[in-house]
Amino acid sequence: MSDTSFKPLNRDGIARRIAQDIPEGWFVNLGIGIPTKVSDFVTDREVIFHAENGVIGIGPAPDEANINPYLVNAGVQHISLITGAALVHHADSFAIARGGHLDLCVLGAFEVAENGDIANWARSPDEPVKQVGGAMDLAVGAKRLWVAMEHNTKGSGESRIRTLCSYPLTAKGVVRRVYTDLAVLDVTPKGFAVVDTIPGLTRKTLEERTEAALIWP
Amino acid sequence: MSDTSFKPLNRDGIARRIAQDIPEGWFVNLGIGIPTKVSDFVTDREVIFHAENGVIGIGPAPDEANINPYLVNAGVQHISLITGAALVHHADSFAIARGGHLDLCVLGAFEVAENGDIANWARSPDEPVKQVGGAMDLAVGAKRLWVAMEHNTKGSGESRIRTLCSYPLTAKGVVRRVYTDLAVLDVTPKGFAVVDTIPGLTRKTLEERTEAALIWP
Amino acid sequence: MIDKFVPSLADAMAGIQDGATVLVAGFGPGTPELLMQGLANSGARDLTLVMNAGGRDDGPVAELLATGAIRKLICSFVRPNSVAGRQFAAGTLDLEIVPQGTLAERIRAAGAGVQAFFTPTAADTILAEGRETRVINNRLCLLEYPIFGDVALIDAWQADRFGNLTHRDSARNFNPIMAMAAKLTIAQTAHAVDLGAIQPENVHTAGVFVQRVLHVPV
Amino acid sequence: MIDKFVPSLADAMAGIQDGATVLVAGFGPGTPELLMQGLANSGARDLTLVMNAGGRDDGPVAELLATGAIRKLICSFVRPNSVAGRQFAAGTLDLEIVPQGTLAERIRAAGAGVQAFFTPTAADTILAEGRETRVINNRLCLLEYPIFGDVALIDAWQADRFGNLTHRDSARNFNPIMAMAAKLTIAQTAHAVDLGAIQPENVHTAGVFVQRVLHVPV
Repeated sequence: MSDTSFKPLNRDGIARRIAQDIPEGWFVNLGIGIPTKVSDFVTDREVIFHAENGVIGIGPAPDEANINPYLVNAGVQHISLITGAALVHHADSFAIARGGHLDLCVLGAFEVAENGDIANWARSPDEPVKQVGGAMDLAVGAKRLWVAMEHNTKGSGESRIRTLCSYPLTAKGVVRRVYTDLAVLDVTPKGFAVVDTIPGLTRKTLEERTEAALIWP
Repeated sequence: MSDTSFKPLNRDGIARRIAQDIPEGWFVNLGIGIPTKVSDFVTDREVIFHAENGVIGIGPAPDEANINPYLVNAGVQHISLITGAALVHHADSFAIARGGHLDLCVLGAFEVAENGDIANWARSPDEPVKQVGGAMDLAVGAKRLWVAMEHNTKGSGESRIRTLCSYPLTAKGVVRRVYTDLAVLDVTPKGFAVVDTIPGLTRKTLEERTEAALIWP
Repeated sequence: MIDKFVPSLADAMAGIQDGATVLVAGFGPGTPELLMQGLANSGARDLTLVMNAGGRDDGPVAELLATGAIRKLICSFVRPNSVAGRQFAAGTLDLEIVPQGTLAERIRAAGAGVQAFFTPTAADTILAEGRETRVINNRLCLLEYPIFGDVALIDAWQADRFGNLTHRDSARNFNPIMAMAAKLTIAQTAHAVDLGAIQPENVHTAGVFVQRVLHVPV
Repeated sequence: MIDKFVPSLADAMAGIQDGATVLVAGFGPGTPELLMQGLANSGARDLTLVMNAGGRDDGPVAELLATGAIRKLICSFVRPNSVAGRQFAAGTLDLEIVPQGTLAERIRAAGAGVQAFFTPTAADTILAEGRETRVINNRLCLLEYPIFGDVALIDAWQADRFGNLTHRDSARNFNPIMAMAAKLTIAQTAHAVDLGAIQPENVHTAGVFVQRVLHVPV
């Protein structure tokens, strides 16, 4: 892991990479964490961002002087609205998520498996407290689900890109693409296909860092 | 049927009689026909009238000069709004009806039975066309259902107050009270109980005109 | 730039396939009359029409049915003396009668990702014959499925280029829920307004549910 | 005259029974903080609290839970380091974790008379263990039941004497649907307005769903 020939993306870098792939006109929900940052890097296209609490058309974070205390995103952070925004109640907002109206949802995760399974809410089935939130709804409801996460765990460096998930699932077979600090991987019927990798990263290193098999172009 | 000692209520008379029994503050849906007229006779209390097409707070019928073409009731007749009205879409409007939020619904009917069954949408199971509308939703959803109808059929004079309904049902066991041109009858666990009768109508005449058994006070 | 306005009725109606399920809003006011004419003229055949008032004879539904393009009608009532009533009697039109509240809820379910639901409405009537029922909380309930539209034709009072809509007075009716339930929602609007002219809190149908908007000044 | 305004917090909270299920709205803004204090002070015990953010520690939910009056919490997440998390770990609080969208839909179902519904959400997770599932349209779905409230505590921006409400910006969240789902809905409002001040087309929660209103100026 001491290979210095490449520099993993930081969290902003992952978000910026995702932003590149979102075309104008998409209707997008961004999960908490790295995904929330994606909108900061979509500056030259009209993309409409949705929050679970009923906001359609999230704008940039306001500066201190312009905070509206009645307006937050799904992470309860203060936001602004774009011109042309709309506000709905919680059931209507999740109707958007569950009814297939999101072109894209980007979630963080603990693990993604080559069959498209995602685990992002608990590290053990016996975990006494469970932080489900809206992830299960978004994962099954969006037209496409992308995941943004670090390729390996912080401590032991274990691969989060798995043959099978070891943690309790959020949903089965729903992930289309994973963006990590090292690579972009598509979930295909045959497994993870490498879309691209960061500069300087060798095939060998990525394979060492990845528990699942990789399909190279 | 040539007894001239009593004068059956006309349709306005039935509506007026029903209006007497609606207390201030109730939230009420009125079906098409006689029921629609009830609101004309509620003039000294605040009662809020609901229409299936999303109107909460129906006001009096407008005169020709004040017709708003964008505003109709469930019979597609032009209406006005009271001050304090609200407008919702069709699913929210039926959420009101189906979710138990109506204090009262008044429907017309072909027949009502002593077990509270109501038949108001077809005269035969084989009838080729079926005019269900919103009656089944209202009948099962309202907190209480009253029926307004003539006591006997126009042609043969058959009783619409039945031991069992002969026509296809709208809903089972839901009618609480029936207002006819002759009497007001409560549906009780033991059958129809006479609440009151029109002046001059004898017990014998009402019993002759009624197929079901009557419980007298 | 997102701009859902289309320049003509032909553009609005482009691409409707034979065999499509078409949801048409309206309850008196709020009926997308021009779009219904567009559908009648589009040449699409073998359609399933979902429209509460499909069994009335006022308005353009008569014209639409008269083309013979409608194979099946899903609605809450049919008058015997209507085009639908006569076509049904003649055996040329399939008919599915759905209680009006169940109709609205099934359409909303399609838009909201609800795959089926139990309702007491109609559970103890002949409409439930041969269908799945279940007693829940001591009430007999009937299992109902969503009504998905390939296309929805809706009406609006105001629209902006994101497709955010308002509906005037009771012209709202089925418009917001049908917009949710279809893959392709086409709106005709009396007024085209600038982005921001509709207050975010008072959008009646959000643009996420609307794909095309045709400005039809009144 | 219909007038749903009550003069005091005590009047607003009158009659809440031990064992009641209480729905509490809010997602950051839109939380009825004074009414929650009123509930904490009411002396009602053995309550079931339904609140998305019951497992957070900011705001008055901590105070409410600390009274020990809550027997069960239904919410979408619980942080380990929260009052709810600690009470659950100590075995003094029952917990039902529900995905946030399913939570919203179950509450809306209660208000709309839907007796049960099938949803794909959580169907292939451990939350579905031991529960009824069914494949519909090739998707595994989980059967979910409505969450009925005896009481709902909600927040509003404006209210009139009929109980018609508006909610400001994202303070809307669970307020309209919880109002629908309870037998007794109690609203606190920042502004008391005359009848007619809220446009009929822009009422966010209709008065039919609201039984009491307490004016709590901000």
